[in-house]
Amino acid sequence: GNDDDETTTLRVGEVTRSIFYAPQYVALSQGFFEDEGLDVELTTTWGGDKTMTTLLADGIDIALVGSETSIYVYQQGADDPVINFAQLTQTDGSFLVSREAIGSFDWEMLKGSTFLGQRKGGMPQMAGEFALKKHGIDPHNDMELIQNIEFANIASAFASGTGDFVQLFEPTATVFEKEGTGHVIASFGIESGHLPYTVYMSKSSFITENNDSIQKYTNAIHRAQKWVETSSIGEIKDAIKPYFEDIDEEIIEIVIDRYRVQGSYAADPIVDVDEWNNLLDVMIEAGELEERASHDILVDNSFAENAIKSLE
Amino acid sequence: MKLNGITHVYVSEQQALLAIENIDLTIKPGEFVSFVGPSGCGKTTILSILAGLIKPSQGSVSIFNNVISGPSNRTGYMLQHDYLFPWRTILNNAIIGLEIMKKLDPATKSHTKYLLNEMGLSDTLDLYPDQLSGGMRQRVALVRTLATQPDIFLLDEPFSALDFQTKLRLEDLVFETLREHSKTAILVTHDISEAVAMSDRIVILNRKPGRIHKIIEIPNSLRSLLPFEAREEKDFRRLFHEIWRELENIEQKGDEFEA
Amino acid sequence: MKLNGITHVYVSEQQALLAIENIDLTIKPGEFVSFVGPSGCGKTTILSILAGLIKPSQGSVSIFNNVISGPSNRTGYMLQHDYLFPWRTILNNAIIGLEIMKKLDPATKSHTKYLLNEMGLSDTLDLYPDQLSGGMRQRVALVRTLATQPDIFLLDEPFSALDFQTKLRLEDLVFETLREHSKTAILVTHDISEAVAMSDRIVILNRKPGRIHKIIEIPNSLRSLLPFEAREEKDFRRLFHEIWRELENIEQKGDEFEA
Amino acid sequence: MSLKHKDSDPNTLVKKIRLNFTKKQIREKRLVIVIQMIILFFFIGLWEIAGRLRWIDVLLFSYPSKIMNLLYSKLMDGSLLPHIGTTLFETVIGFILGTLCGTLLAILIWSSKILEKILDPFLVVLNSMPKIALGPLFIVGLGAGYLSIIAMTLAITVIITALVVLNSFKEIDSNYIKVVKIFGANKRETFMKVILPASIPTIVSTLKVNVGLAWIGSIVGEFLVSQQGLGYLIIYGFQVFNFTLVMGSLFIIAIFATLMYQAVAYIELKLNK
Amino acid sequence: MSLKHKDSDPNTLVKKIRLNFTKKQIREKRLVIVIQMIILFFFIGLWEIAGRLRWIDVLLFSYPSKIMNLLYSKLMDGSLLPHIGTTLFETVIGFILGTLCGTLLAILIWSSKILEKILDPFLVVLNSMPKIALGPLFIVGLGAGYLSIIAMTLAITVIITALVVLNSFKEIDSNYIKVVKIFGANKRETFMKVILPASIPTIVSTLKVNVGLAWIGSIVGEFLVSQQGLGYLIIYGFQVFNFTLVMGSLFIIAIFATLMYQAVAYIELKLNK
Ligand SMILES: Nc1ncnc2c1ncn2[C@@H]1O[C@H](COP(=O)(O)OP(=O)(O)OP(=O)(O)O)[C@@H](O)[C@H]1O
Ligand SMILES: Nc1ncnc2c1ncn2[C@@H]1O[C@H](COP(=O)(O)OP(=O)(O)OP(=O)(O)O)[C@@H](O)[C@H]1O
Ligand SMILES: [Mg+2]
Ligand SMILES: [Mg+2]
Repeated sequence: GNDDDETTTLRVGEVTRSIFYAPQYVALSQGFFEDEGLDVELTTTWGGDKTMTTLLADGIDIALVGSETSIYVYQQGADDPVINFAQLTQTDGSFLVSREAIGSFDWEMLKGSTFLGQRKGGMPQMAGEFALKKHGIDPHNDMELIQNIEFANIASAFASGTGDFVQLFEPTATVFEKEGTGHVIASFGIESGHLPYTVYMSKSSFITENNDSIQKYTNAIHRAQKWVETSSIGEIKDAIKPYFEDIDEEIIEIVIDRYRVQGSYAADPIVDVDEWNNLLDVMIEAGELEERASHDILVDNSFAENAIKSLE
Repeated sequence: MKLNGITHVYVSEQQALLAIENIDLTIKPGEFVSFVGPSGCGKTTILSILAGLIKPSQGSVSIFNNVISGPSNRTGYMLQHDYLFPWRTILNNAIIGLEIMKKLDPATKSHTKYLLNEMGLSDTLDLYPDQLSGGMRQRVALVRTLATQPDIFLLDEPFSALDFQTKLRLEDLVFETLREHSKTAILVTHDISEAVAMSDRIVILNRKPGRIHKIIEIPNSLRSLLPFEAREEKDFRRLFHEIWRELENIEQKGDEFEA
Repeated sequence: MKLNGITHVYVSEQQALLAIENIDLTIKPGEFVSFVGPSGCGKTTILSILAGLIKPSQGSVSIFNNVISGPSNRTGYMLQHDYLFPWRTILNNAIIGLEIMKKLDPATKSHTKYLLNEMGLSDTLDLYPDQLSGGMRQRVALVRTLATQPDIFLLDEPFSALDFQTKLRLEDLVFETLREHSKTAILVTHDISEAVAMSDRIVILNRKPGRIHKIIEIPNSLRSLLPFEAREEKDFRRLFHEIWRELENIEQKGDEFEA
Repeated sequence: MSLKHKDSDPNTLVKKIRLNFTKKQIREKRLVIVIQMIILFFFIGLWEIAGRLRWIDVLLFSYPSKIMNLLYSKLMDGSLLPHIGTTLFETVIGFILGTLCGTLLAILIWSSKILEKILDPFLVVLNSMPKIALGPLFIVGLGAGYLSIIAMTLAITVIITALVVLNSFKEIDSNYIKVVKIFGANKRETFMKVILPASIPTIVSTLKVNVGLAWIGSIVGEFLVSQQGLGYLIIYGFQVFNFTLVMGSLFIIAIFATLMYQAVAYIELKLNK
Repeated sequence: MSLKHKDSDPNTLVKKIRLNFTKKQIREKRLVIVIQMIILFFFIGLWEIAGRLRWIDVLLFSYPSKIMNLLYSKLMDGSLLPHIGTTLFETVIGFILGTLCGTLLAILIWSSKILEKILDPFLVVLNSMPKIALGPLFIVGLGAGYLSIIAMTLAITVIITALVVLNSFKEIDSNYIKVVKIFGANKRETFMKVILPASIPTIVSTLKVNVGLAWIGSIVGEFLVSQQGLGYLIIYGFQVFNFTLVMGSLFIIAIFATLMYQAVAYIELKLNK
């Protein structure tokens, strides 16, 4: 336990820098962490693998990354499992973008097309294929699936002429739409349903030893979630702008709006059992999971519940 | 072969250096002329100009009344070291001149083999240069020059890298070969005895810039002898000392000049 | 200095080579002994053994009755080329021996400067080796050897890289310097005239493996003269030819042996 | 060491010395190999023990027997060989092309003094540029396939090859060139008869550096775009947090890179024989 | 060219020839610079026009004036300099450490023939290993900060430096070593008085190669883990699909890598003066 006047430093690693994580930047810029007596050092550890590696190697205390990585780690037999304690986003964050403008979209149109998907083993790929299968499309037989390109280069590949359809994150999807390079026709976030998509997690041992700090951290996050829910798009944009200097303000607003409308930002930090099971389904469907990892073991909702209570 | 007032200036970004100045000389066919002089007086420069490798800054060289403008088939130039190509066999080294002049045919090739044989190198045709001793390599370089059958030989300290015995033996060999085919030869050397023993005329060069200091005629008594024999003559001693003194004079003048 | 039945075998992965065999020789203090012999007969090997750089496979060397086991302060070895360090000034090159022997102090340093001055190098102390001519560099190497004041000098073809004039002048200089301080000297050379002009005794080596072929005493008439003067004597010619013939014999035997 | 007694027959002596030397050589070689084995086994053993006893985080570091098991099972089910084949193919092609193009570029530049002067600053900039950052441009330009990976390998090797080879062209003793000039050789003949053969050793020793660079190129290329190959296995291994797979792939890369290096070293030895 | 008439005074002649030569030199230098400028402007101009007229996809390729604008505004608002500073710091530190450690390793290996024989195969394997693939392992060992980035730079430079420097140690004419041995120098003295000073030129020219490698190391390191630096800007630029930022960062890297290379070339020139 820490005294209330003392500030505790927490090292946080985010998997990437994205408007998808708007509440986190809100918490930082609005001083919610400071109010809790926390000093948060944010590092971008590009990619889920590197983020999780850094967490396991004690390079950071808390990781913001997809829950699937904690399952992979558990599956490999971790002695000190990584525990999910606060959810930040609850849907997939990618969109289906087509090269040609399509009046009324039907998933059947994907059949026989060339589809530029995300790389194997990652959450975007699993969620994407899950959505396709839900619509009766076998991604490996009904279309030509290209999934050999690294995350950061998929957009370039599509822009330079590869594929009829592509699975893209923001802000690229909006930029493409604005430039006429592509057209957003569906959201994988909506299709995949609720998932523990990006979640704060930490090593079990760290949580045990730093109960207090984790609680404070979750409190600040939840406060930011509420703030995002109730503020205007413009206010949110102004709050996160320092973290996205190189994106047009207009695009930031469109993206925030799009994510908020489809309910990507989690309303509270709780990782529901249903959401968890949905994630397991997606992973099993993708063939990346050997046995179901129990919600009891890898999720600790107690901090989230306390945070909700304290805000009420 | 006629040298008309040859002057050469080496220019580089840092400086311009007057290497040789106003060299006038006529060399008769079949004559053997040596150049001696202190280091850096421009001997190699003169040979390079005669070979057509360098264009003189002023003046011209004519061979059989034709002004030269580049390397000529009639001139053979033997460099100071052997510079055999290590990746070619002895035979292939010897025929490289023929190859480049596009004169390689069975006749010239067998002639080259004959020359190598004459030099006692018949066993080495398929060996590589690094398997030969220094003296053998020098002989191969000589054959390389002979193979294209030039009329004029330019020899730049051809024996300086050899040990004493080999050197004397090769001197005799070269001397005989040239006399036999009555070729013209121009020899550059640091070794006064070599110059006296081999030449018909010796040109002593002054240093910085190289100018003709004196030309010494070798008496017939020495000319006709093989170099090794010539060394035994009284005239040889006399000439040796004459040239030695001239060179000492030049050196001292040079030293004063520099100081 | 005494050489007791020295035999040396060079071994490598490919072969074992008997370089010299059973060399017995006693050299008196103050004596000047030359080694001549065909290339590869083991002259450098003998010097390296005398310098303590190589341990002979068999036999031993004793200096003033002490068997040597490594480089000694009393021996100075002047290598074939000058091997001055290009990154050191002339003065720093000259004092490196003192530096390593930890004998560098104002006295020895000023002595070295005095030696450089004697050799006419006083203007070059702060220059670098590549600013000097070959002859000057050779003189610096000589000072480097002299500076540590050894009693025995080992000289491996010290003049072979020089042009004729410089060579004769340096020969005289070295000869005088050694005689003045009555040092012992062992000279290796390819140049018969050099050996005859400078030595008290000449050891002719046989080749493959190097064995003592013959030892020739130089008459007193020549010994006392400077090398340059000695060359003018009748005895000189005679000895030159005697040694020349011995070497020719060795060469021919060698050739037959190889064929 | 000097032998004490005098041997009357020099041949016996030479033989004895030779024998001694050979014995010493063999003893030394054995010692070296033994120490190498000890180091290797110590390292592997320590790693194995540390892994099994959980001194290190097995998740991150895996351990040798686990890695070997994985590789063995992947080898048996046939899923490993295609990956090795793909990467080897890309590396070898990129390596050969890089060396070839670099040499050709060097020849081009050598052919004209003024061209050399003009290109010099551009080459310096290109050379000091971290080519890895250009990867995405290749994907845009060449599509998401082998071509991009090979282009990456090429980009990494070609400029440095050109610079080193050009340098070797320029360092050739001008007297060798004189030899053929005297016979009237033109620029092309001079190049074919002197410059090129004289530079072969340098070109081959550049190959040795290029082996390493080609592997970097193909692995990084596979990081960017691939669905097969050892680089892909590494990145996939990271993705699903299977560090055993990562270590196994690194192990295979080390083996093949070493083999390739030794092959080039062998060629070099043959040429310098 | 030969002059037709005979000049009586050689000094006038020398001066005239020198003047002609200098004039020709200056003319040539001017020509070279003009052609370089033409190439540069043609390339930049074409890119600019192609971008403005949408011949190329501006989203992917951006164009020069856009890049310059971005860099200028970032420079003015002070957000660019910290990135440059960070990367420069990492690169320079990695570069210096790599060269230093490589040289020290070479000294260590040189100090013992048997050590050299023992380490030889390990060095070959390490050298041909694509160090880039080891990135994540550094994070494990050194955490997600400067240390990992510098370690990456080190890993890339250190082995090759050690090999090249060791080779230069071994190539020193043994006669130089003899010179000091004659005076009774021991191994340490031999090293300090001969081996090290004689190898300085090789070590400096290795630096030139290391400049390029150090930039690769720091940029790749920043790709793995960073919150500041030019490598971060590149990967962030990809993330937010701002290729103008990517190109701008590459441009700055090219400038600084070239400057660093030129600085080393200058040191080399000074040492070989
Ligand atoms: N390519 C060149 N560029 C500039 N200066 C040169 C060049 N070649 C020779 N020199 C200079 O011209 C002068 C004469 O040189 P040259 O080589 O003709 O002398 P040399 O008489 O052959 O000397 P040595 O006897 O030492 O061979 C020297 O001062 C030399 O420094
Ligand atoms: N380090 C060595 N390893 C193996 N063999 C050697 C070594 N040094 C010399 N030799 C061989 O020993 C023999 C004698 O060599 P050494 O250098 O003593 O001859 P040299 O009389 O000095 O010859 P030169 O007159 O050419 O200098 C030669 O056959 C040579 O090849
Ligand atoms: Mg010359
Ligand atoms: Mg010798």
